[in-house]
Amino acid sequence: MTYTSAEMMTVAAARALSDRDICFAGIGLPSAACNLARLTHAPHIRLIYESGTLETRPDVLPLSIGDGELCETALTTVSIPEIFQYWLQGGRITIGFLSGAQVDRFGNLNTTAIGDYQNPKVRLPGSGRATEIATSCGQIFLIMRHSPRSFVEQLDFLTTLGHGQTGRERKDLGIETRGPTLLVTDLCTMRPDPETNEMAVASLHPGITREQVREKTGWEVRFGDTVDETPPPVSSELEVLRALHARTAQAHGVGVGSE
Amino acid sequence: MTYTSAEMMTVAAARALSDRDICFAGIGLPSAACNLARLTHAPHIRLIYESGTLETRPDVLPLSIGDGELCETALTTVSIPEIFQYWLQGGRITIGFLSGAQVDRFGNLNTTAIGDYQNPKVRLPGSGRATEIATSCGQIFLIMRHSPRSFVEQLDFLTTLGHGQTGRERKDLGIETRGPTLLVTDLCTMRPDPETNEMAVASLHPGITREQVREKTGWEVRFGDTVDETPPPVSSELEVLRALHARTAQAHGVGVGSE
Amino acid sequence: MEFLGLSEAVSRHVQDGDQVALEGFTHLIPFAAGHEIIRQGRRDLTLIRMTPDLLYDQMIGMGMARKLIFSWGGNPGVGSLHRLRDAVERGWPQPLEIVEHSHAGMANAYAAGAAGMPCAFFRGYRGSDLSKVNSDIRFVPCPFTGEELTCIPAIRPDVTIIHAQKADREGNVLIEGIMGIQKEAVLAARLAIATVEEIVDDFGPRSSNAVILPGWTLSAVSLAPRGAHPSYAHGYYARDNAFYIAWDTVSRERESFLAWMKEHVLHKVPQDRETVR
Amino acid sequence: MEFLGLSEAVSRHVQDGDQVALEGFTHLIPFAAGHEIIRQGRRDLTLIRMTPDLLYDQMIGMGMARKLIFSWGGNPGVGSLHRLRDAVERGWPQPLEIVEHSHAGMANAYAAGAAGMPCAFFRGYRGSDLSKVNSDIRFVPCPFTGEELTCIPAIRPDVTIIHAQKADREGNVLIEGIMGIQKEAVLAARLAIATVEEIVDDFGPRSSNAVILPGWTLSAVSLAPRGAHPSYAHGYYARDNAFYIAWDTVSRERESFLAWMKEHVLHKVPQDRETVR
Repeated sequence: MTYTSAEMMTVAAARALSDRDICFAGIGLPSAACNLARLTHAPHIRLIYESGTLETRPDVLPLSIGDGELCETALTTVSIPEIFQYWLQGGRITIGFLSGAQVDRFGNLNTTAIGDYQNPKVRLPGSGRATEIATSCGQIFLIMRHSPRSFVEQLDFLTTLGHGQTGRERKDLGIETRGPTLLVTDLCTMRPDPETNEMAVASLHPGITREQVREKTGWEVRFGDTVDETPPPVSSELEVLRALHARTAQAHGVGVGSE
Repeated sequence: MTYTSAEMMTVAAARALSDRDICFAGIGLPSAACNLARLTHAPHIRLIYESGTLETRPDVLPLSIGDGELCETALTTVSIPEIFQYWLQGGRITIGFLSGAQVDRFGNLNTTAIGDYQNPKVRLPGSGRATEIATSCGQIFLIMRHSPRSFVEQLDFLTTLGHGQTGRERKDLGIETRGPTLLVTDLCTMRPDPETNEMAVASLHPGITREQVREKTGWEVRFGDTVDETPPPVSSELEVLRALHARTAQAHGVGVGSE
Repeated sequence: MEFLGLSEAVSRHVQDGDQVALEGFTHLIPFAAGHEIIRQGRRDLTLIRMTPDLLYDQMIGMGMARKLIFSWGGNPGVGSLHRLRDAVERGWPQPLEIVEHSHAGMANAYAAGAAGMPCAFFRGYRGSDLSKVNSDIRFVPCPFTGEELTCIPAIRPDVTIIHAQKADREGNVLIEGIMGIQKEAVLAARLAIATVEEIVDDFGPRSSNAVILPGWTLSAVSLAPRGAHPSYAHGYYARDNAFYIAWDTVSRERESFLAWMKEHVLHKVPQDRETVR
Repeated sequence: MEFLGLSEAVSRHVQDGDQVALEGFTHLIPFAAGHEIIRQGRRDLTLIRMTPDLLYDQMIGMGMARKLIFSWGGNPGVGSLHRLRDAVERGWPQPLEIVEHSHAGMANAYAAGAAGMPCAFFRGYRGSDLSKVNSDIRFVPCPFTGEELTCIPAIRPDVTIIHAQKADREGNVLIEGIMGIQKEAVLAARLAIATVEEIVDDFGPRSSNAVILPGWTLSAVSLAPRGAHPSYAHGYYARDNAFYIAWDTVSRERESFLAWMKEHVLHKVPQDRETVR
């Protein structure tokens, strides 16, 4: 069964989620991955959105973080201060999904500006929920498409902490959560090196070569001691995911983009 | 129409409330006064209890601060942190009612202990809501029965700030609310002296003499330049108040005491 | 979260020496759970509660508490807590250390605990002697205005116990009416037990903003019908005001208190079901 | 609180140079009120909003804003806000000063404003460059643990505007569904306006813990049916996702943007009733 790179990314991220996880899901691919996991191997996974919806079970993917569908299918919906104070800062979320316009080798993210902050070439949306998700969630999963323009040697602006510019900054700042433990791209999956916390290739998606990853990475990318092939999506996963997207397109009259 | 001293106190306090007030009402006499005002000259007065009930309109007086009646007749009921953070500290309450085991000439209150704090002769309930009501409400109405043991020269413990031990402590502490502006007793009403903030007799209840007030006050009590007679309760007030107490006794199977 | 009989929930999750918060602001006070703690004879507890009332009067009188953290200790609408006073004034049955706050202080400290903060900042205790007898009350300047703000440590109980109306089959717990500080007390604690009036298949139609604690925020849920008596459960039974008044007499003397506890608590079967589903 | 037509509510309570917060987190965004502000040509506004989206893109593009305080500025699920970008990147139609936070920062700052605090304390911005470009972000030690906590000023708008489902005859306002930050934004403001889908005699049966703003916390209540479109009102109408997608094209060029605003906002009659009761 053939599949797209987006489907490969979504499936790879979904598989990394367990039935016990409590996820802070963003819109776009993370939502697709979380809900795919919920509809396949992790029926009890809890999905929380920053709009205040606790344990939501959307039948279709949200186009925005505050879609009515999220509230209507939630256990309950709380206020924005409560979500950030009691639920996120309270340390109850095991997994947070993030992405950005730029990522560096330590999983730090830029969602603020390309170029100089005061005179940006491109003004990006900004932090939103990301800055505190990165430090309060048990661990962080990153999902981004590989390209030299987004996988950069040096961020223009560090919006959201990964492992910091030294790879050890979390410990130095007294942050006890793990930070980025997985980076899923359209070419491979990456995991932090146990020693240095630099994100290293853990598996290559079927048909992808190390050379392709090197070309698309703005720093000298490292590979883990063992690099497996990412198990491709199986038909059961693809059927559930495609049905989810079909329901979504019908409900919104449009496809679902990402932040 | 004859009346009791408790009725005189309740009516005197109720008359001091306006239709525009937002009151933090305690149980006992303050509740009776607030609800009497609501059922007579101040139909739009808003009553808030620390249990979280906003704009409650109880048909009977609560025996406790969290009676179901308060919730069932409220506009809505919020959490305890919200009541103290957004509603009290937020500066939305115009009048707070307080009383204590001891009061001094500046309207400071003791509800903590008689005797030494570490080895108290009598351990009292403590602050409860009082300490922050005294500083956050627009003004404070005190209701207490006159006696030399409770109207004292020196508090054993200052639980709740009135005008402070100097009479000027509120300003020194940067507190912008007015503090005690009225003290209603079973003998008289007292108001702070414009200069010194010492509580001075403003009116004597019908049939009460200055001598009686002096005997029952533990400090050398001052009298205002003009001391009127407190207008006695009128029959319409007494009828409403007695009907309220009758409904209350029937509902609780008991009378209503006070904190 | 697991569904446990009340006696097992208590024996599993409440240990000697624990900091224990049994919350419920007049409404939904977890009496059944507190009585089970008494029957199991836990000792050296630090009892935390905004309004220690009859339940804590009973636990203190039975000698289970080493320390009390509170903000108002009385019998609401009636008068004194005689067992609390006997412990503080005469050290019977044992001395009781007290850490004393205001309601605003306790409310902010629980909220800070729920939010994972080490301390709470608010405007409190100004001009009060409380800060002279409680070293946990500090004042720090606002970095922007210079105003002195109050700071006290967050409350983080070892275990919080609450009573609520309903749990569903996933152990989610629904609270209606006066919700007090229970949500914060549960979220601030390391372990949490909820006793409920009933366990339902589904909460059914409800406000989209209903006050619900997800099952995964709790350690155990136990069925305890009338588990809040003599306080009340909105929608189930009313407050037993006569009991609160009668308690003034029962608790006034040590002998009458002990006799009452023996008959009505110690010799009583835990108010639970061995199997709850 | 008074019931006012929307145009009168805005002319009475929104002045040039004000700090204005129009809140609503995806749900209940007060578009009708924002469009009325545009029609009345207010200038030099400081716009405050966690998620400046299409409405603030329109107000910024029409040159009403001097400054923006925000935490996420995009078209949710679609992409950029082209008018916001044009103002920040090229100063069109005028330069826009920005003060940038995270969602957690804005949420805590509004809550602090509602609580009458001068500032908010939380755990935030750790390891982020945001504290290098926003001097309002300070770090202060916890007096008990020494941990560095984050402190930012409270948000206190001159006027907050929200949209809600219902008001009753006393001007009490009921919010259902995703309530976002609206309650805090109203309680933090000096003045507040609520536009509503409908005004009812009585809210009728409801949860005892329903999210309701008492009329006395508001300056004005205005009837504005579909006043949140193209966002949505839970129980009334769904989000117009097609509009959010179409906006990407409409707003991309200055000319197409101005033409659209002229036709759909400037030349439109205010969406209000002259008499609302």
